[in-house]
Amino acid sequence: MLSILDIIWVLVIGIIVLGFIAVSAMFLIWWERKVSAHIQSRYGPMRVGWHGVLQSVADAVKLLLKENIVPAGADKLVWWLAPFIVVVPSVMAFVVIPFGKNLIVKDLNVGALYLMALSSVCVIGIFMAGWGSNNKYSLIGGMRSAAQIISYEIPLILSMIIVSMQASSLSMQKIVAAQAGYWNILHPNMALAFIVYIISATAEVNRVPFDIPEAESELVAGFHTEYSGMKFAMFFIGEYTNLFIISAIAATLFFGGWQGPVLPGAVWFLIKTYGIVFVLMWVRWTFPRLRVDQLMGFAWKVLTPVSFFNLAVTGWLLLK
Amino acid sequence: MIKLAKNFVVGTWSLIKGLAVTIKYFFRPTVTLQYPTEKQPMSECYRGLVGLRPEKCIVCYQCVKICPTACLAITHKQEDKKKTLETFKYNMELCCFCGLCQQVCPTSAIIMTNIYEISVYDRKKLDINLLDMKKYDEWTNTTIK
Amino acid sequence: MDATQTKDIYTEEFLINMGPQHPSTHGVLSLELTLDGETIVECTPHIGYLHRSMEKIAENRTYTQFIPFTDRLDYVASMNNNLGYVMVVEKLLKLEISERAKYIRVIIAELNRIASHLIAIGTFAQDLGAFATPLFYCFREREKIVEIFDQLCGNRLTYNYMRIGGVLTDFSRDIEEKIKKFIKYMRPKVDDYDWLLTYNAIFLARSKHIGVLSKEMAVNYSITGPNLRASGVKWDLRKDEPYLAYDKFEFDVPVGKNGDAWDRYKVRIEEIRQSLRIIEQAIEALPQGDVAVKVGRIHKPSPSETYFRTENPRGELGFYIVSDDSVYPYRLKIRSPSFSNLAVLPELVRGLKVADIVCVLGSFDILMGEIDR
Amino acid sequence: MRPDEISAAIRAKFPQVKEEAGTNYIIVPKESILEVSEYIKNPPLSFDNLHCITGIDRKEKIEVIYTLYSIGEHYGVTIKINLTSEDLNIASVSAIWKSANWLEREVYDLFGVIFSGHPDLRRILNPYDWQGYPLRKDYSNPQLIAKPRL
Repeated sequence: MLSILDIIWVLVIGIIVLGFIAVSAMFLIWWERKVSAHIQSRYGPMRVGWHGVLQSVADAVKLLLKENIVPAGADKLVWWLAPFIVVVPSVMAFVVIPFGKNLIVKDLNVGALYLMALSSVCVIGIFMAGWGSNNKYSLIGGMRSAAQIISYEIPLILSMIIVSMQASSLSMQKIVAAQAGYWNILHPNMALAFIVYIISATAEVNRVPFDIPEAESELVAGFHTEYSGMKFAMFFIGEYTNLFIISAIAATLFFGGWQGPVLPGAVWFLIKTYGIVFVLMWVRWTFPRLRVDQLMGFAWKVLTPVSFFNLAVTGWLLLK
Repeated sequence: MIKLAKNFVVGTWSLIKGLAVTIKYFFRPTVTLQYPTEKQPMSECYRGLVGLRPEKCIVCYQCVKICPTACLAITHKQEDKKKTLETFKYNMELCCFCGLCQQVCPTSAIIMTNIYEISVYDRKKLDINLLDMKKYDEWTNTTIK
Repeated sequence: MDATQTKDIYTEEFLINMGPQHPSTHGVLSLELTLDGETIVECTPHIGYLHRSMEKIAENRTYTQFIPFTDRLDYVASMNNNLGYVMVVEKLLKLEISERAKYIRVIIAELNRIASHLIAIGTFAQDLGAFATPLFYCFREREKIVEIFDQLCGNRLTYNYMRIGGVLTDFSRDIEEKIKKFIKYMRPKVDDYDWLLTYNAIFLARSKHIGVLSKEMAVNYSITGPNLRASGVKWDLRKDEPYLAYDKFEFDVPVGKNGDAWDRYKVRIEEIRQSLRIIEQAIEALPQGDVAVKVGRIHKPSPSETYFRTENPRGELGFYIVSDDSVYPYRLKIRSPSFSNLAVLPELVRGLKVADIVCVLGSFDILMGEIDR
Repeated sequence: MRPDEISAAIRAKFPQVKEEAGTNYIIVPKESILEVSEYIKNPPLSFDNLHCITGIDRKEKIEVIYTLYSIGEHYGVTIKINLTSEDLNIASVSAIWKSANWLEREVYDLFGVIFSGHPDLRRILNPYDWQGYPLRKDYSNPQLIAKPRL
């Protein structure tokens, strides 16, 4: 039986998590704009607040006030549901992310598995958006996204499994605890797993060089071409929340999570996560995009064999 | 197999080189200007809107004849031998800022000002009489502070 | 769906309209694509959205009045258009210009060639998905050139600098210094592009062996400029039919091997280096003298017709000019390079992916202002 | 080869071809454009590059001018064809030089010269439903801006 206290507890946690997501997504949007601007010898947002920190807030207000345009001939239900299906899994993923020693919503004993399951739900939303828009560019974008995410799921999961094998647990806190003093990234096989993970995760969240579902120069904006106002903002928030999550998972699985000297755990965790986010942004603003067939070829011909090989080696190392 | 390994190494190295270039510029100072507050200095011979010094005009119609887009139109009063300007219409909607009128003017009555912020809400504002140069003050005031 | 369709797999070709408003059609080009999945079956370009009938306008303007209009043909390389036009009029009038004016024209034309190639490289990288970064770098470098032009003639895009019989203004000491400084500034930047793009593994994977244009096909389609040279034809008007003072400078004509998108890009990078060499030599050897021959503003050539072509950044820009007894040209035909370069597109992209059509189009560096005229 | 030698070589092969007085332009009767093109495309002359096709409205006639170059041999030739305004049909050379495809479409669009045998003769610069041929001298449109006064 749920007591009143439990319900209040759930509500408080929910508000904290949602608040954190909103703030973090806005911060990441601003930060990405700043990083890209400085890479390109520009200033980026400078007007709203100190160096434009409140720019994302202004944009959010603008998007909230915008008219919501439904394209003629759209599949209404699918079209309306799509942004929620993109956002909700990324919010749900926060449940198992350990921010500190006791700073975790719920340390599920299937934590890693739960994350793997959630990461593939997002594709349904993107495909729904592509289909529901009744736009050919969106449809191509949705199709590409489905193909891409299904391909990259396999190396992603395999590289996460390697970490679980090492820690002999799927629980995120136990994985962190297993890295006490010696981070996973320092093992050669784990380093390889990290590289595979970060590449597939970049593909999973549709970022350059794997941003073919929304390929700006080919498909205008891909699956979210027809979205405007708050629906577009939800795709945006979903994208940046996912970016945070994949970096957080990488920090947890390979960089020792919240562990670190002197500073409190949460601070270490955020430093590591934002460090990885910065690398992803740096990569995004440097490289061109791959083509669809090259992308699939890379997943199936390179990443999947490499992760299977890595899995076998890790198993052998553990049994030895 | 060796070739494949070599390709892999070369490819990875090329990607790292690309990253090196972008991070190099990340720490370099920026080159852009904060436009409405900071403005680029215009060169001395900048060709902005056409301006007129009516006291110098001798009504020779050279500028009207040379204008490729026919954006200038003059009417004058003839008082025995002396011509005086009546109107000097300038349609900046048509003007292509080529500077030919300034070049042909024998008395330098026509000048190219350095006003370049010329967007307006009303098209009629673009067709003006240059004898009333005070209009230009309005243009310079419309910029965002 | 009836039974027969569910039994056999029923597929249908897919028609999409790319443009006239699309991020990577470089203006208002409209491509009607028939797709089979993501593979292009048929591509039909529709042009003319920017048609201003420049040739009709030319018939209603005097020879001097038309110079500003040539700025609007290829608005990325206005100086080169100005040059092509005034050279054909000078040929018609049999006018000889001073040595200093020739050198100044060479320097200006080469500077603008660099500016134009920078935009070509930047937008090509943008088309391949290197989002904005190379483009911004290119614009940063282009800005230096534009500043020089601004100081020289007072405008930043449509210069109207060349005059029949010379140029508008002479170089000041300051401008000479600026150009020399620019050469020093530009050289390491081109190496940066090599690091960032040219040999980048992803860039190579995207552009190598895409849109291969063979030598014979390129000549047959009358492709000119860097696109022709990328196919391995060593043909550059500056070398083969030297005009102005080009025969006095030492420079190489870069050629490609395969004629693919990467070669077209690479030729442009190399041409920037060669242009810098030409400018360096020209500014050192700049002779003294007048910059303009005194001619009237209204020209009245004897009835004749003439054709002249110059090497523009995008290819060979030709003017066929027919004069009669009046002060207006009787007919002015503009042979624009991009027009011919675009004509080959449908043949090249057949069988490629949607992502590749953007790559091929970007590598050709077309400009709609010049195609539609 | 100098321009006069090229002209002489072509005239030796085709007696119906004439040379324009004062220039080295070659005037080809419109019936023989295809055979002349076929001949000059291949060696020994090898004009492999059809650079430009120009139309000129001379009021009583329409001239079509082909500007040709040889990339390998570094020379060029200009061929002129005179069409009377009653009969504006001419054989298309787009099978010989591919570049003729769009260039001929342009001349068709602006002058109304009909290139028979062209694979895809549509308007190119003007909208597909445009009336009239804008570069003809008798073309008039109320939207045209008048000549500037001199």
